[in-house]
Amino acid sequence: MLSSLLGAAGEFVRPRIDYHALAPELILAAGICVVLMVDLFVSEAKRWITATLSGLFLIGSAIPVVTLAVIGDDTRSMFDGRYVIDQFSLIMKAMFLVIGYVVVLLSTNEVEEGGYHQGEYYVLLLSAVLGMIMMTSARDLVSVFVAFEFLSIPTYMLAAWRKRDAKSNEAGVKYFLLGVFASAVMLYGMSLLYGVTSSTRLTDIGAYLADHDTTAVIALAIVFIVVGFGFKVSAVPFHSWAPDTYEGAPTPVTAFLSVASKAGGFTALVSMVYLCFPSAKDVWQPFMFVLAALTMTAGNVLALRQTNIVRMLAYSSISQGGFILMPFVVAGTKAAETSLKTIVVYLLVYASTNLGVFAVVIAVTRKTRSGLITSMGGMLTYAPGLTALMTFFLASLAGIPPFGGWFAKVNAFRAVLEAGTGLGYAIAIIGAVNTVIAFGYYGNLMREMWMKPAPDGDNTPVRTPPSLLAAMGITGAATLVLGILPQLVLRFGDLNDLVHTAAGK
Amino acid sequence: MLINQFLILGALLFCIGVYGVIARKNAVLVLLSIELILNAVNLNLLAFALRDNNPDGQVFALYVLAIAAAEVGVGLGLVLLIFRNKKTIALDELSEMKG
Amino acid sequence: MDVLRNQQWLLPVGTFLPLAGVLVMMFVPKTKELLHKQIALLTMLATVVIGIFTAGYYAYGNASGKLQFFIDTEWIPVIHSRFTVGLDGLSLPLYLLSMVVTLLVMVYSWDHVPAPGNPKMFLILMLVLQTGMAGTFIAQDLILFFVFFELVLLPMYFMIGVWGGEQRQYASLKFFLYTMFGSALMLVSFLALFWQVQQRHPDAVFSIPYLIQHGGELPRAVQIWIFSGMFIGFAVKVPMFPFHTWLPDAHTQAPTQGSVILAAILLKLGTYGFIRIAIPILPRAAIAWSPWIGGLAVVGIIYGALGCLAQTDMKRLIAFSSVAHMGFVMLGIATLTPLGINAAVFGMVAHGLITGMLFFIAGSAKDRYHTLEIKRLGGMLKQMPKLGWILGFCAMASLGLPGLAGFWGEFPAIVSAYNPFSGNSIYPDGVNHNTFRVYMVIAAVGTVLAAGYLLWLFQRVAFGEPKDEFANHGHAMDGHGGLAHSVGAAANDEHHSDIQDVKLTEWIAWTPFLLAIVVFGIYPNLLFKIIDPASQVALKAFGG
Amino acid sequence: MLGAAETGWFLEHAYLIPIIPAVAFALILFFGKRMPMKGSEFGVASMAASLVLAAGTAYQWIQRVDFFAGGEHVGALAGFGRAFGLREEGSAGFVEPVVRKVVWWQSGGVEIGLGQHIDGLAVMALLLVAFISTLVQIYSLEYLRGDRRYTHFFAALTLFSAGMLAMVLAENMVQLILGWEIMGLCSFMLIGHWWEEEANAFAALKAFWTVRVGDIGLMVGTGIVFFGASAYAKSLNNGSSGFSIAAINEWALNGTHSHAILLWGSVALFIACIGKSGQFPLHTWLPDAMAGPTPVSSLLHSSTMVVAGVFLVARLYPLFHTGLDINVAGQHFNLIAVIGGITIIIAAALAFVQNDIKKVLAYSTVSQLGYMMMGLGVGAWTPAVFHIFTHAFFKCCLFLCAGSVSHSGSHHSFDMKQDMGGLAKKMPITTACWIVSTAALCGVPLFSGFFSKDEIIDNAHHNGYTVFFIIGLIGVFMTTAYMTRATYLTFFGKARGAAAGEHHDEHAEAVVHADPHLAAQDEHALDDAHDAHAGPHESPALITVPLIILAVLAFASGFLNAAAFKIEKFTEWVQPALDGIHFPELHSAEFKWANSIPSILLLLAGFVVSLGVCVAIYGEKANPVRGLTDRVAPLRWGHTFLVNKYYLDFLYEKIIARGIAHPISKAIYWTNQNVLDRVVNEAGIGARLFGNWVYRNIDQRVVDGAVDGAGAAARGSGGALQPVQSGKVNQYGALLFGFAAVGALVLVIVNF
Repeated sequence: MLSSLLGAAGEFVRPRIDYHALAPELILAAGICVVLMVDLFVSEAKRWITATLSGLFLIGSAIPVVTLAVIGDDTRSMFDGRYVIDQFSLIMKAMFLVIGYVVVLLSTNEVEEGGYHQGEYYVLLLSAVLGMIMMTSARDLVSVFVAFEFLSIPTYMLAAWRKRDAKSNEAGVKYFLLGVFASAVMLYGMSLLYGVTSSTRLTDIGAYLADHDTTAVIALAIVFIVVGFGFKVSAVPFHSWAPDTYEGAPTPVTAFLSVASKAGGFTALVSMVYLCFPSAKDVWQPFMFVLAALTMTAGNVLALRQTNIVRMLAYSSISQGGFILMPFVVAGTKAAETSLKTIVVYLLVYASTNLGVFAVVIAVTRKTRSGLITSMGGMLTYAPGLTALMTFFLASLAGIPPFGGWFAKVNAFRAVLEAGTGLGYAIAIIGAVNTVIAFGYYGNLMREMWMKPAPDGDNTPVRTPPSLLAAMGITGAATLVLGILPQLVLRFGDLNDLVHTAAGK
Repeated sequence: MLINQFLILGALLFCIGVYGVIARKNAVLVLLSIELILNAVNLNLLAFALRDNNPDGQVFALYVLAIAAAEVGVGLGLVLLIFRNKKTIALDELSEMKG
Repeated sequence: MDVLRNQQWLLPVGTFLPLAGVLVMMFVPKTKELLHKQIALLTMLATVVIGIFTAGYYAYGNASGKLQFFIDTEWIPVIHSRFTVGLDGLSLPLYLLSMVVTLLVMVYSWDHVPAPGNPKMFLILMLVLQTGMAGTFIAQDLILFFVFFELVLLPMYFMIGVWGGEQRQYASLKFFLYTMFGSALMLVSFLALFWQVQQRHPDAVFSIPYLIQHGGELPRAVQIWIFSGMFIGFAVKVPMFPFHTWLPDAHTQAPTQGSVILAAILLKLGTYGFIRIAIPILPRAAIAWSPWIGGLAVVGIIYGALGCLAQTDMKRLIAFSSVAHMGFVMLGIATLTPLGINAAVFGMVAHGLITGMLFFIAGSAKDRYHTLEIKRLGGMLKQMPKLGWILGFCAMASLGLPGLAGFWGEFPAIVSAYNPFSGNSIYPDGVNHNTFRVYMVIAAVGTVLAAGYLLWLFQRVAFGEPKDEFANHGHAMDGHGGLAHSVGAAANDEHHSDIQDVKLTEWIAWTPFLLAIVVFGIYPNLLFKIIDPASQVALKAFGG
Repeated sequence: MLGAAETGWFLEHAYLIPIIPAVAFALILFFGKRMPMKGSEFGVASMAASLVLAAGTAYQWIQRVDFFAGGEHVGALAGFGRAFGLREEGSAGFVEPVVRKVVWWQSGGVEIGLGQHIDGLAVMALLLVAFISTLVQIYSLEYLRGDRRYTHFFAALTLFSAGMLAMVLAENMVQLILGWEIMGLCSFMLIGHWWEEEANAFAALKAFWTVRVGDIGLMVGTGIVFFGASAYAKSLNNGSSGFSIAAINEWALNGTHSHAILLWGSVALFIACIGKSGQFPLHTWLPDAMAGPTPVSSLLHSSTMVVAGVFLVARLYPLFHTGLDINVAGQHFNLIAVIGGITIIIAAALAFVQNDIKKVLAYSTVSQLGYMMMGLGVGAWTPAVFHIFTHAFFKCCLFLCAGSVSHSGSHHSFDMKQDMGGLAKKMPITTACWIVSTAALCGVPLFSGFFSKDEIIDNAHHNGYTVFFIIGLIGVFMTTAYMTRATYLTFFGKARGAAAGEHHDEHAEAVVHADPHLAAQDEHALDDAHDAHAGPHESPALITVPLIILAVLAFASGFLNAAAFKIEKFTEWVQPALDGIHFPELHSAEFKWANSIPSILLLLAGFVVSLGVCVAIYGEKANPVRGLTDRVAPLRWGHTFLVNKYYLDFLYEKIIARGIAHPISKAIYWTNQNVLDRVVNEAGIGARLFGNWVYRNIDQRVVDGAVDGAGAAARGSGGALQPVQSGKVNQYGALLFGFAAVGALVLVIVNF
């Protein structure tokens, strides 16, 4: 019967494949295999090679991204528009690759000293990244779904990477079960959507929804889909896994989760909202509003109470996610373009800043061996450099100039104000209040570092390994540049094509 | 037309699955319930594909099957891990981290 | 203009040079404390030299009404914000003041690094602070202004929180949350203002001159709402009456250097914001608000003075006096007359010098007595004639004695309150002069109270015999004490006791302050001539 | 276009007169200690220099007046484009004052000059101040020799004179305020010269504060007048602003203004004068100011500080004249006259109950100032100004005599009852000078006081101010009476205490406490060439010479304007043109001996009565009069009432000052800390913070409280949310799907 269908589908034509456009994915895929092989053949002592290799491959696959950006002619679409390389996807690809690279840097010592299975670790890391960069180009329910699982499944395993550690296992299992559940729900939504529009290509679906008015089924489908991605971006109330998983997982993995897979989720959400069902805005805009409001508020409020630093950061990243959701609330209005740009900017800023924070935390915990916020006391005396850096990052998260955060926040407010809709103003006010609340816990951390003595009175300086230094360098620089000269980064990235499709053209 | 029956069955499976996820304390059972949901999805996809016979739905279903397999693999692995460390796979034992 | 363009580099360099120093210091291990002090000092010296050049190339006379060294380049087109900087008569004095004060504070820090040491971080923070302050004064773009305005926040937060007194953590956090709250509102009103303008002019930008051109077009109600946002933002910084409660704590807890910078520069950011942004851009709102601003100002004057009378701690008393003095500044601003605004700017500078100096004295006294409780002090003139007389001098200056700088901030402000809005010929919104005449009298009463608490302080601290606990150490009067010692020769006889008179570094750091107080007092035109044209321009919106 | 005859170098450069001492002040400050004479030479030299300049100025001014007195200057005047006032009998025509100035500062279109406004009044005051200051400085060379803060003293004294001089020739109100306040500052430093003593420090503060209270009026008044007059001043377009004195005066007279402004302006300014000139009810600081060294008292109370107020009224007379309706028919009262009159009486009454000789003189000063004010109030401008002139000499002389007495006669004590009496024999010169000056003060005919004071009284009568005429007469009686008492106690009768050369220790102690001066100069007390242990004796030349000079002037200065003998030089030189344009048209009384009879009689009466009483009370043999005030209740009450200075000090210090300083400010501060701060904290930082802060005022917790408090409301919800984060997978799942279901349901229903 399948054959009959295939027959019905008509003669099979070999699709044209633009290898230049696919190069990043291909290189990364190759990288995965290579790392796997190398891992098999080098001795335990030489396993660090795998880290280096994966780093190299990440950079390598960034090269075509750059070339593509430089050539930067019109968008390249393949498989009759199911897989598209446009400005948006290029920026996001670049970002994911850099994130991946930084995470490798973060992991090097951790994994090496932890004596984990390095090879597999990096393989999984790479494949997760691969899933992400696929996600940026996926323009079809199927490819979106595949990419989504591709970036999720490895992280399930990474979360539970510390095998002997019950917490780590717990983290893994929770993340896994809920993740799968969420994606199952999402799938159900997708299936309904496919059923209604009888196509899996996002643009087709968009076109269909633009012509027909939304029915209950569509609403149901959309909600389920949003729920699936909402889980990925740990939007309240789908966030419940995040704190536990972040706390339990190895810190580098946490960094990866809190930045990369969140960004992955947002990428998917963007392509969904802007391509798939932009015209059903009266369904998802209120829904997004509720999510955004809940997320930023609950995240802040809960973060205020945390004593464990990673957990605190988990909640902080949740509330940051709320701010990233903010522009979605007005994505269907005249501020569509602005809000899309805002989302991208915010993701960039957030990625660099948050990775930086984790880098510092890793560096310090190497000395203190404690996850408590109070253990950061006295840093000013024994690690002034780290303190200053951490202060930068926290300031950026709190939105204090001249570090990236302020620009992202100002943009977000600008977007929602520009829309001038009731929801827009409402979310703006909620956001403003939260900005001030947020300083509560960021400031608390700063206070610990600057004004408190070391709890154990041990002031031996921290020895920061080069890889971590590199990571801090990259993130720090990015944060500062984004804050002082955002234009450098924002020059490219004219995202109109995406938006115009959104407008139904 | 007969598509409704498929859809209703799918919805039923979906509900059962969700119920299972929420109610079952045993990790494996939860995993199975999730599989039920996935099957509900497949059922839908196939039904729709059959309705207006285009292959997308079927391809989609194939992918779902494949990935579901992978998920189950990972899932069982994790469950084993838990069992090795805690000698139990009851989910409500897994609340070391909260708040 | 072309002549001016040639020196455009002066402003950015003068502003960002300290950061270069920071960069260098970051790579010097913190154990090399002396080296750090040298680097920091050199950096500030260089900065001040740049500042002097700026003052040199600055075109005085009526030219100081328009922006000079004007730079306007692309910065963040995405949000229509440009890197626009410029200097005019309103900003020049404060711009230079910030540089000089920071330099002198550095000199003072040479042998006064407060516990827990770590001069590296301390000085770095100070340099960053300097950049923030200078930047705020030259910024001619709302977003740029906001960035610099906020840049000041963290360093001061840490300066208070790390090197401060007993309750430093509480004070620093209070300072931070207050200002944060204020600037959040400020930012929102900036954005709102921008959108309002953009709806009328699609090509709107955040540049202040542009907004001054078009802000007046906004309907009155809108203006009033936006103004209220800015009002709170700036009023917290000033601080004006109901928002002042962070100030005494911050001042009291901050290290001497911190207090000096706070008093001398940071408080001015708020008042400057009023003159530079709020009033010219939103003239109608300014008129509608001015009676309230004036009211709060005079309340602040009386309130601060009474607060001072209740203090038992010298530093806290000085801190409270700031509330009163800034009240005069705000009163001058509220009158919306050139006379009043000149008085306000002059008052800012004068208050910066005088109160800064008073905080220096308080700090040094604390070094010697290890307490500032007024009732434990006494007879300072006997033990430390120089310090004592400098205190007297500053007290006199602070209570607005003619011939010293303080007077020119207070007296014209009071006078101008007799008929406010004299320039206003455009907006016929109702204005009640009698309100301001009442303010005028209240403010005048404030001067008496000022004399009250300052002289009372002086009497209790300097006159009489030293208290027993300190009487034994320190040198007994050596036949010739008195005024002749006060300002006089830096002949600095060493007494081998913990209570010794003014030290060399202190002389170096203080003499410029004292000189400036006298010079500006005797020839106020030095400042007025610079400020006047600019304030005329600032009030153009009223057709004055 | 004025020729050499009309102006001259001195007139043109009168501004140097205050500058010289100001420079000297700086010199003393920086090099004083290095100089052989500890800097005093600068002071004396500078004052002498100013005196010379002042004399030159006066001379050229007289020339100028004579020139204008002639008729041929009309053409010259035409240059000024001024209408020419009608000429009163005995008064010169309008003499253009020499106004020169440089721009001091301009702000908001206002241009303030710094310069000189030289007219008769200014010249007179300049000469007076320079002269008295010089004498006082010479006197101080001896009087303060070896004092601990000798240099400091001269520095302050010189600056003080500079301030007064600057005020006198002020071209505009701002400059006037400048001089005015500098005087305030110096009086603070001089009165508190011996600040080791709590009392002195407090007296200094009191003086400064009281004057400062008056200054409220000065600032407000200046502001009002400024805005009133600026329009007119601009119209003059001779660069004068609403602050210029000339402009203000003409504006006040030209009637183009609402009377209200004038009224408020003059009232406000007059308050300042009340404070400065120690008029009722702000006179209380004056007696306390005696805590300063005697030369200071004499300088302050004869010619400088305290007459500043009177001077201001005289200076802006047109303003006050119009503003307060002086000389308007049917107006028998006006603020100035009333205040002046009250002051005369209450001060004189207080003088009776003083034991401290300087306090007696202080109150006498107050009451004489009352005369001057009253004179101005009743429209007797010239007599009032003339009284400033004469009063300066005899009052200064009296103070210096008192100083001389305490210096050499009573072992640094000023207590007439304790340490004086019978000094006439031991200190002949001092006594003589004292008596001459006293005669002048009481207004004995032919003595200077007679010519000035009686003119005032006479004019009060002539201008229809009958009440004040009577008050003036009563004043004469009282003045004579209390001066007689003082004279008797000090120089006659039986020698007591130090005057009798007693020096048993406890007494010495008592003295030390009575007079900090001694306490201050302990280290030199021994090698003091003529120290009091040698018993009472005449003072050295440095003291007596000034005394003699002053005494002579106290007698002779009256003849500058002895209406009795048709000598009216003073009027001619000092009085401006009464043309109604630059100065109100005043009508002064014709002098008749007949009119002065009542005052002469009262004078005699006062002398006789007082002498009688004194002999009765303080004389050797007991008699019923003695101790009367203890026996008769009403008298006792009156006595205590006077001793307590009408309880005014009690009102000011105990009730008002202490009231503000303590309860009110405490209350405010409490509000600040506990109400305002609380509100803001709660609004901004949350209730939690405040609770922690007040109840457990520990840093640590406070800050935590603050941080947590940042979401005080949030905390609640946070707590509510926490159970949700139970760590149970199933619940997480339930939450997830539950929300999805609800959301879906809502949206589905919406979209059906």
